[in-house]
Amino acid sequence: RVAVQKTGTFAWELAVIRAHGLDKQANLSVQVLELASPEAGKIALRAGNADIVVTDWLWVSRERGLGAKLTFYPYSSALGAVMVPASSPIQTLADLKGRKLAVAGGPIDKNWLLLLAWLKQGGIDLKSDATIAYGAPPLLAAKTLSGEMDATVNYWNFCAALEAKGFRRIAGIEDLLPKLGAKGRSAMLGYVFDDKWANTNRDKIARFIAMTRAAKEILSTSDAEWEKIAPLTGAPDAATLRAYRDRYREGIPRRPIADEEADARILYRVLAEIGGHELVGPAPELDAGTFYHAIPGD
Amino acid sequence: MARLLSFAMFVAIWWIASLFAGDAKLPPPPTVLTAMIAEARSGNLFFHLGATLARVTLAFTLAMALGTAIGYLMGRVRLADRLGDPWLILLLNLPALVAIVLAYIWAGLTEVAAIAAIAINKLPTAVVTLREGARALDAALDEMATVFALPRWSRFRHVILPQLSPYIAAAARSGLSLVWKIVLVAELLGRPNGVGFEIGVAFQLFDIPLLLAYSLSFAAVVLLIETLLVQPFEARSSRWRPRAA
Amino acid sequence: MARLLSFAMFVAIWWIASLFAGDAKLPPPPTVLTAMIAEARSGNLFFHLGATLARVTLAFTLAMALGTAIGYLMGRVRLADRLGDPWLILLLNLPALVAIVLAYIWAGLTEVAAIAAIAINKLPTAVVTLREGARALDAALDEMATVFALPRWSRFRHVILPQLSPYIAAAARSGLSLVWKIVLVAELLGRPNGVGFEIGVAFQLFDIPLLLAYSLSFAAVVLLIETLLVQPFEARSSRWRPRAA
Amino acid sequence: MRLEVEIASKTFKSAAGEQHDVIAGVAFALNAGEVGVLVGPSGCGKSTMLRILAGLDPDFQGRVSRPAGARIGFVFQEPRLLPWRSVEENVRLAAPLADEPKLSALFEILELKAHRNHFPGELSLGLARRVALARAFAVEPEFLILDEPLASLDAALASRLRDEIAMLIDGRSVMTLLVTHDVDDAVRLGDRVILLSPRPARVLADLPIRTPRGARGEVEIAAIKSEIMRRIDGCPTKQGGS
Amino acid sequence: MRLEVEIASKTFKSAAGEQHDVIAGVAFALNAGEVGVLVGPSGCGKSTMLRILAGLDPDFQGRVSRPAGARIGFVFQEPRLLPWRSVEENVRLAAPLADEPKLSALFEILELKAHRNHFPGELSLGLARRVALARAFAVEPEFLILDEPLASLDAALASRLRDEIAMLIDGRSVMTLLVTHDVDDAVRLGDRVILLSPRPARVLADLPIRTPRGARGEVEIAAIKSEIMRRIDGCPTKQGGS
Ligand SMILES: Nc1ncnc2c1ncn2[C@@H]1O[C@H](COP(=O)(O)OP(=O)(O)OP(=O)(O)O)[C@@H](O)[C@H]1O
Ligand SMILES: Nc1ncnc2c1ncn2[C@@H]1O[C@H](COP(=O)(O)OP(=O)(O)OP(=O)(O)O)[C@@H](O)[C@H]1O
Ligand SMILES: [Mg+2]
Ligand SMILES: [Mg+2]
Repeated sequence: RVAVQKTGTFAWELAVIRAHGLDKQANLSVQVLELASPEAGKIALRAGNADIVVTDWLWVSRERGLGAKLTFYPYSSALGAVMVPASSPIQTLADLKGRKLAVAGGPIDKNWLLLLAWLKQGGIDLKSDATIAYGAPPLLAAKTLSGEMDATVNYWNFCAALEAKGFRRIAGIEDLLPKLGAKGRSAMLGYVFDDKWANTNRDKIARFIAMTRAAKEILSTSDAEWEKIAPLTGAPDAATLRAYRDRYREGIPRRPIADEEADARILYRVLAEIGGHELVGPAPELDAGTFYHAIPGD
Repeated sequence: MARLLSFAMFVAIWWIASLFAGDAKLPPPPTVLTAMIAEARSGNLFFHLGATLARVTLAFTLAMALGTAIGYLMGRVRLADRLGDPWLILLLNLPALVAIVLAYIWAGLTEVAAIAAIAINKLPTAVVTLREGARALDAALDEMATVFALPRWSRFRHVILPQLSPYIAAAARSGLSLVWKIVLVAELLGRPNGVGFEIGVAFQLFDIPLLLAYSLSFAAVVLLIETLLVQPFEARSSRWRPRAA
Repeated sequence: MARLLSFAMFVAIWWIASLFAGDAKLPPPPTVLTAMIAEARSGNLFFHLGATLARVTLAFTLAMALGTAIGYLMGRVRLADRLGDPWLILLLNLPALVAIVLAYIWAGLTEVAAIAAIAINKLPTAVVTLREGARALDAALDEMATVFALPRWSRFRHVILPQLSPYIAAAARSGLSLVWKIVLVAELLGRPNGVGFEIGVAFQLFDIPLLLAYSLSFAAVVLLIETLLVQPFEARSSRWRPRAA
Repeated sequence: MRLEVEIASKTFKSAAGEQHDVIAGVAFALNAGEVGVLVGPSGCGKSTMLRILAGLDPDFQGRVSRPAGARIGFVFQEPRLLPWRSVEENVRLAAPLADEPKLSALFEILELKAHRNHFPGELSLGLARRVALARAFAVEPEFLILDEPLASLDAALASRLRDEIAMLIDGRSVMTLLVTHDVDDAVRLGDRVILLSPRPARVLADLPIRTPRGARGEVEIAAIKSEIMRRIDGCPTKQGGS
Repeated sequence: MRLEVEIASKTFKSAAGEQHDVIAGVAFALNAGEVGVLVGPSGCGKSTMLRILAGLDPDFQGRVSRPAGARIGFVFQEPRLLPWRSVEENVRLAAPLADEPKLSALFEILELKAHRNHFPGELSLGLARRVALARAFAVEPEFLILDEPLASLDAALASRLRDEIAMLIDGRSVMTLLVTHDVDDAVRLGDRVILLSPRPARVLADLPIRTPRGARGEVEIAAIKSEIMRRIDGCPTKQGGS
């Protein structure tokens, strides 16, 4: 049983899986619970209505620290980006100083925190040096589009949509990671499930991961497949769909899980420092059991 | 007649405003109508509207029935009021989000949890309104009913209910609107269908015409119920009132 | 006394329930209290509570004042009722999300937009309640006021207001709760502070104790206002009522 | 069936916090078939006493033994009709057992035939009072309580109704308590006239009238009237005023 | 200052949809300082007429010329007090100009002194009516309308109040309209007695009484009374009943 956000990328993957009968090949019966908001998945997992949801390792580690034994397997390394209108005078991240900046997801959003950490290394404290508007991602995307905001830090799918409308990408958050100590693109999003459930369903999980890999493969090689799932993405035009496709492909995690975990450990420290206790909970370090290691071939 | 006129005025104002504001800020009526028709064609509109209406009906009925009973009790019995009041204020001021999240965590992402959470959100406002109604009951008529030994049911139906009816009407109307606001949150957070679900999707896609199409469809249903059922009934049951100019 | 008892009972039930349900499903009172104290220490609690209270106060006052006036008019003047009714039903059934999103789109991510959106959400429920109140006004007292040529203000204050007061009380209590529910959505969607903002953060982290800490703090503020201000005032102004047993 | 009343005291605490003594010792008894008339100055505590006797106010010092479970017909001082029910419904609700011929007869006597379908708000005060009378009679009461039943009616109608009441009481053994300000009514209807003092109410005199109602001549009536007038000391008779 | 009334017809449409003719042609005039008394059977349309004359009901056929802007004092048939204001506040609200000595005197006359701080719900009906009287007198009306002002009061008090009303009217040139069922009151207070038919109301007789109020002897009063009784045809006098 998996819970997905109806407009999320996971839903796209599942559509491909069904279209190609991958679930039958893997001998899995996938029950999909479609939900309408990102937080709904966490509720579904907590309430026991779903076995697998997609969210980030930050939350998993925090929950482990608080006693809920969840575990994580990489799903996507796609992160947000900083977007400005094409004609904007903003050229580099440092130019964001003194601007009106729309931050999607609020002050504990990982994109935002990573950006802050990066800029801090350059001696800029954006939190006090810019006018910041927190808010819901779609609303802020629209606000940036209408010109009310100078720039936005937003989730990658909204950025892709903006890009298709001619907006300029100042920087992808994933590009900032090396400077923060990570060795590569870290997959912050992943499949999350309960330890106990995982222990009893080892085989099922392995088959599930393999199945989704196959789907990712299809999506990364076949453009025709994108035409088929176009209605799901809500992309109003071909340009947006193309942007979605490219960003999605970039985000497919291809690194060994040990590397991912090592990077996560480093980034966690960075985030813990900047986000503080509120963000990471009682644990200053990434909880040891956060990553799921039982997949053959990692 | 006046209603039709008023409705026409509404559409006109909307249209003109959308011309001034631009499509992006406020889509004009035809755009929204197109979205509505498309959704209706595909059957989506009726499916989601139906799911939401079922939830609304259940939660509303539950909350009104319980709320009326508790509110009456608190209005009549001093002790009940004293004991219940802190709970009432707490419930009144419990954010919808919190109630819904807790309900889902406890009872799972089930229909029962959703309906219970919605009913719990609406309940205290019904209680508060009915409590005022019960406090304002006429003691003289009560004495009359006692002396003439009116049976319990007859007393409720003919002496008490008519006095409470304006309060019930107020609680029902504003309560329906509250239920409707909350069902959307509940559907957003943990139901795989319903208008709230669709509005959530439309919001994620920032599809304003779709957003409006669903919102207005629901309003239209309520408007229909009001015009065809509630208002004729109200007119009948308030015949006794001296007509105002 | 009864209030204290009731409050103690609430905490006890909560505690026992949390023991049964387990920490993850319902944190026990001390955990929430700890979270509350931590937030209070850091000053966050008061900052966000203050921001929200300011918004609530403004939006509430605006909506109540306007709602009372419009509701009174619609209850007294047949034509106003006929013309206004479809608009009222539409507004009543406009989802909070839609109103807030539209307000933010039109007026920008500003304080004004937030307060206007909240007020617009609350307005129709106040109108609906006050309309019932105005319809139930006593014509006999009205005639008395006319014959004795009571000045406008005196008539309003001494003849009309006391008759409307139970309806105003009901509209205010359930209205405050509605405003509070909606301010959270407004803050969640586009304000950089306030309890709703914090609840949004807590929700993203799925930090139930923090969620409850903020919710209960607000409820506590309202409880305090009720106990110290509203209820003594109500007791005074309803002295004339024959006391119930 | 017998009513025994011994109210030692009744006080009200007003909302302003003052204590008001309303009854300061009233004792009397009434047998089935008897009509007791309470006469006393306005505000002396008559209606309060009736409410106690009907069991509506348990908060007093003393003892009242009422016929248990007796059907009560009460004509309150104000009509107390349900504004949202028609005249006919108002009567039928209180007297679900009354049949159509009975109601017709009552409406005929009380001249209410044209108003059956009216709501109370569409009645004159006199009409509303008559509806209250119809309601009390329709229940075929064993204990009839009348608080100024004939006020607000024109002289002709009042006199006709007085005769009707007398007939009704004589026909069946109804225990009746009547409050009136009209000494004439009191003497013509009562078997026992109880005179009350100003607030707090005490019994000034308890005058039995031994001649049966039907047999009282004008001379005897005038004699009892002047006796009553004399007892209400210091009070100029209405006839002698101005 | 003069009141001229010419009501051709007044009909009510009841909620049940029936048409009720209430007034079918009433015309009379009243001069300043005069007391007009309306006498008619219960439900004939008297209160309706008073409401029209006070300007509360514009929906009728005919013409009423009232003194423009005259201060009106109206004692409604029911007290119509504000339940949420004390007795004193009820009076003061209607008569903001009345000063303390004046109010004291009024409360003294009406025996309301002990009840100044009571709420209307704590009054007996007779007391509430007296408050309504106090309110109407406190405004020092130029046009005084009294709808059965002395009902529900005991005989002694009623007779004292009747004298007070007479004094008040004679003292200043108040135009007064009085509705009463008590022929005695009518003859002792009125300058002109207007007898009305049963519903729909027509004027049966318009009897002027030319002797000034103070000078009327008992004999003359009795004569006018029997004249009135005779006019109300078919009506047995109250004295002669049973
Ligand atoms: N709103 C109304 N709708 C229909 N009929 C009405 C309405 N108000 C009064 N009536 C009718 O008008 C008639 C006259 O009423 P009105 O109150 O004037 O009588 P009245 O002469 O004052 O009688 P009373 O002596 O009993 O007070 C009554 O028959 C009553 O039923
Ligand atoms: N709820 C109350 N609180 C305080 N005082 C009250 C209350 N009810 C009645 N009283 C007082 O009790 C006294 C008696 O009232 P009651 O109604 O019994 O008088 P009554 O004899 O029926 O007079 P009337 O002939 O005017 O009807 C009055 O002085 C009144 O002010
Ligand atoms: Mg009384
Ligand atoms: Mg009348």
